[in-house]
Amino acid sequence: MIVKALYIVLSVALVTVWGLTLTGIVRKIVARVHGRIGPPVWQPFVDIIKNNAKRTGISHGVMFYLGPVFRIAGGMGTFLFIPVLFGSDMFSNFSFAGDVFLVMYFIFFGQLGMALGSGEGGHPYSAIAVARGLAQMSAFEVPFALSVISLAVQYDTFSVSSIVAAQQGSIFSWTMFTNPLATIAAIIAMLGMNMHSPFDVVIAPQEIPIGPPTEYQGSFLGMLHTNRGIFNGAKLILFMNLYFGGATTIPEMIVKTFCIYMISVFVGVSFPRFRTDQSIRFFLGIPTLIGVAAVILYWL
Amino acid sequence: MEQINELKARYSISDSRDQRPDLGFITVDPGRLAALLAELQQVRGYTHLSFITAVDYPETGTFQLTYMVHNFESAHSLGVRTVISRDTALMESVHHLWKQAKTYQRELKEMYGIDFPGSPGVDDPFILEGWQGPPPMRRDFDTRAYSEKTYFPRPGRKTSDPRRHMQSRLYPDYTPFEEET
Amino acid sequence: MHNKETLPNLGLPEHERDLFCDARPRVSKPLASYIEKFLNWSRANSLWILAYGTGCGAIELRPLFTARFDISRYGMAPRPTPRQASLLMIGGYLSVKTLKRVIRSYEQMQNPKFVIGLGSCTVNGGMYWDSYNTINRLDHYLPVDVYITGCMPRPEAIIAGFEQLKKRIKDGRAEGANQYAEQFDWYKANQKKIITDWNMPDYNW
Amino acid sequence: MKPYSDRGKFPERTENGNVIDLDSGKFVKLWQGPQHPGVTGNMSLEVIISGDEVVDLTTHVGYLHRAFEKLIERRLYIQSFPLVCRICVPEPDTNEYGYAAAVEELAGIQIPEKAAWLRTLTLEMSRLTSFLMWLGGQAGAFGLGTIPQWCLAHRDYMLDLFEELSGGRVYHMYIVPGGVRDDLPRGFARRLEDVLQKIEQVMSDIELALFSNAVFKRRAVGLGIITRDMIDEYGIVGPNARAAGIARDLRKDQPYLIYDKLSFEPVTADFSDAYTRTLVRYREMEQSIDLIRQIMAGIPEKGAIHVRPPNVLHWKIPAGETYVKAESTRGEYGYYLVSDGTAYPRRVHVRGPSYTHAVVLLEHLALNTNIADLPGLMVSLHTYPPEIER
Repeated sequence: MIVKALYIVLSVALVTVWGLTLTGIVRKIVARVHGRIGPPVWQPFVDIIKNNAKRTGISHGVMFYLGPVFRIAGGMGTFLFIPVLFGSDMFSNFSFAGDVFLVMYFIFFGQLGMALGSGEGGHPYSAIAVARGLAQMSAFEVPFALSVISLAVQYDTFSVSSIVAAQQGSIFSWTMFTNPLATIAAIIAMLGMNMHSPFDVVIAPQEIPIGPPTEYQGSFLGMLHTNRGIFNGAKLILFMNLYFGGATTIPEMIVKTFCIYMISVFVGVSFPRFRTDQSIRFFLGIPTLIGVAAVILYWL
Repeated sequence: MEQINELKARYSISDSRDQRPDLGFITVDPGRLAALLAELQQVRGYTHLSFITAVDYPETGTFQLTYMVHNFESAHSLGVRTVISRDTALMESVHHLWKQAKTYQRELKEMYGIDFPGSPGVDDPFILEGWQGPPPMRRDFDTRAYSEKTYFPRPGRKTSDPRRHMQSRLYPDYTPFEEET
Repeated sequence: MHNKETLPNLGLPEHERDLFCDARPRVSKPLASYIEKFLNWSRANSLWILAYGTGCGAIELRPLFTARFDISRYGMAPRPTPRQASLLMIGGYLSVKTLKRVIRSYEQMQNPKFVIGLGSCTVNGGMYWDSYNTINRLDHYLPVDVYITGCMPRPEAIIAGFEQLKKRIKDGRAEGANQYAEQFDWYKANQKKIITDWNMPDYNW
Repeated sequence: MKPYSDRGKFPERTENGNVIDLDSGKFVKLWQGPQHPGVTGNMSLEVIISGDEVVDLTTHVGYLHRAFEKLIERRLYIQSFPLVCRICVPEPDTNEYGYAAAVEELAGIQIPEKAAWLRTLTLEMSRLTSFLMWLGGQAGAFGLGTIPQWCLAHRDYMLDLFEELSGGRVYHMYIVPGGVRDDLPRGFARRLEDVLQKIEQVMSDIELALFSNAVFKRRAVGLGIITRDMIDEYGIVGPNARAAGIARDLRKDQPYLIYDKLSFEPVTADFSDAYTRTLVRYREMEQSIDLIRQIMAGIPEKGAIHVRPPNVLHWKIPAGETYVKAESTRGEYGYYLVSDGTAYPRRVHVRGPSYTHAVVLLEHLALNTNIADLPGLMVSLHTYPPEIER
């Protein structure tokens, strides 16, 4: 039991550091696209230290405190039920049969908690952003859920570990090749999930400055930033497990999650953002149809 | 400009002058101004209002209002001037002719204290906020004295009138000349 | 009714007074020196600038944020909300109307916070020294850490100013927020002298 | 989308706007700005929204009021030159030209041929500079962060040229009464051509990345439509009007300086929405590059660049009044100068196109738009607050 707890701590530390480093690397890459040098790779860590070093902070009530807590709980929850490395006892976390559903629930849990917390912040921009975020979230959940259902039908299991196990062998047994339609639907949903353009209207700094966390400062913000590392890492690992054959070693995990994240980043730097209504129409259009097709194809 | 000559008698235009081939100025009674502008806009093709502004003449106790209208067909601008009294600064509003006129009138009310009854929102503060002094663009308002009294001037700033400065540099023994204004 | 600890908030209407905080700003003591040194290092290397272009100085901030001068190299980034920002750049002259908003933005920032005055007009009024609507000395209204002179200061000068500010932060001298709390009454009196329609709380947290 | 006045839950529009009951819980009042990254310059919008839809908008200006017109009345004619260029920061040369030309007209000074060419050159260069920044802003307002970076970096090359020409990056004070301050530096033409080629290159990238971008089209097409009958009613000028198909360009209609010797046609389109306005301004950038090349080809090699005005410290301008206008990036930009025969101007009024674009026009166009489109709409009108309040 104690060994398991130590393993969990180790694996959370790994994903936090990797998630934040990935953020730093991405900033650097985006800066290169812009023609800039960009911030140092370790900048996210400095930012977190700086935010926690603020001497004063203001609160707007209990829910305001709990918002970041929910958020980080959502991030941790997502992460803790995903096996990071296939076949590794150390990085298997709490994976069990049926964890796909728990993970999907946790992905949205954090956002709901954040919605309550930032709503109590009382800033009108937070409220607008929360409305936008929840609307957009329920839209991109549809293709993602359809895609996961298609996988469940395909592999006849609800366990991430089993899905990964079924993809072992050659590269052509990855879901990416065995079920391309589900993969496409999920990747499009991931664009929405990662909040890069064109689906970043929730945090659009030109319209509603920074969105839900408008009122959060100091250590609250530090917590949200830490969560960004964990949650990003967790989501990417989930996608890697479900569609890209999982990973058996840490370097493989790093390379795969990096490549998956790059899809979001490259789409992000080359598109402006959709309005909320436009992005909802987008998600409920072709991606949903692709998802439905993926489900039907494997049902038959 | 022959168009203007037709209007001369009807609107008792007292003074008309060509500054450039594409720019003329006319002066009209305040009472006839709105009617003249309406005719210029709707019949004579002066459809574009460039600006409305005021010039302060405290010596004669008057404001000169200038309405610059432009005719795109003949590429001719016409400055329609009118003179109103400084004490009872009142003028007819032309916000029904051009949408942007109400903004200019709001500014004139705030900066010169010229009232345009009926103009929408003319009493709302436009640029200044919490201003308690006289209308600041009037010439008898001394901005420098106000600034020095209010805004903690940093000591050590040397301000020299350029003419006095050059004079003291070039002709140190010369007695300063009288201030020309 | 009010004692030394609370603020009267006389500018607010009676029924709104209990909606707003009436606490005075507090002085936050720095921690033990070695911890503070580390924290100051992190503060100096992660300066988030409040994206409030208050004057024509804002025009030179854009080349700074973008590819030509790229201050993100130094860990700086624009931040759209005052809650999260730590550096307020005053981009030149401040009209009375803007000063009111600037004070509000400044007070919403969290300690430690820094102020850079950009351009000669923040130092002594500069070109607008005799204008009835622009302030002459910024340091009478807000604690200024670094002044960068020029009209406009070049981006290189602004980067040099940032370096100066970083040095001050690392040395532990950039305690503007504490100074503001200590001399709160003096700053408030100066602010209220020119903002005659004070219709906000005396201190906006 | 149905106009809100047709919907049952909203009261009828009245003469003085809409009756909006903020206590009904159906509306939210938002302040956008002045501390808001999406608002151009330092101004603020008082927005009332219902859901995501703007039902009322009021513009508040005055945050940048420095009382230029008052200060100019206190300065000698020559002392005002450093002041006027600060009215419009991205494009100061139009101000310098307008003021200088007004002073020269009243004083009866004819500027030499070469000075006119050099003035036109700086005007076109500053037009290109200003448009580059604007194009970045337009893309940035819709969330495409890459293009502002490219645009601003290339704008800086132009600023380097300005620095070489005049010594100042942002404020040039190159145009002075009687001509211009200095001749072109040696090798300037070659360096200018290099920069123009760089800008052309980045512009072709931008054309690909922006104008054929599906998301940008979805956002910008149909946003903030200006119809033809609004043009005179609201006093719309410049690219905003030209995008609606009205070929009004002061450089063509009332040629000043040497614009009559250059060959160009006003850029027009037939439907003024945010997308077309972007396109029109993009074409005007190309036109500007072309004009700069024409000027560099035609500029006289030799000749005076400056006629000496009388001692500027005792310079009394004969009484009179005039209005000089020039086509800035936003449209008609003019200086109305009244002289009473003394050494100080009696009155200078600055007419900036944003005076109408950012106040009455924006207030009208913003109705029934989505709150997310507001920054994009505002940038697409190319508003610039300092010329409203001066």
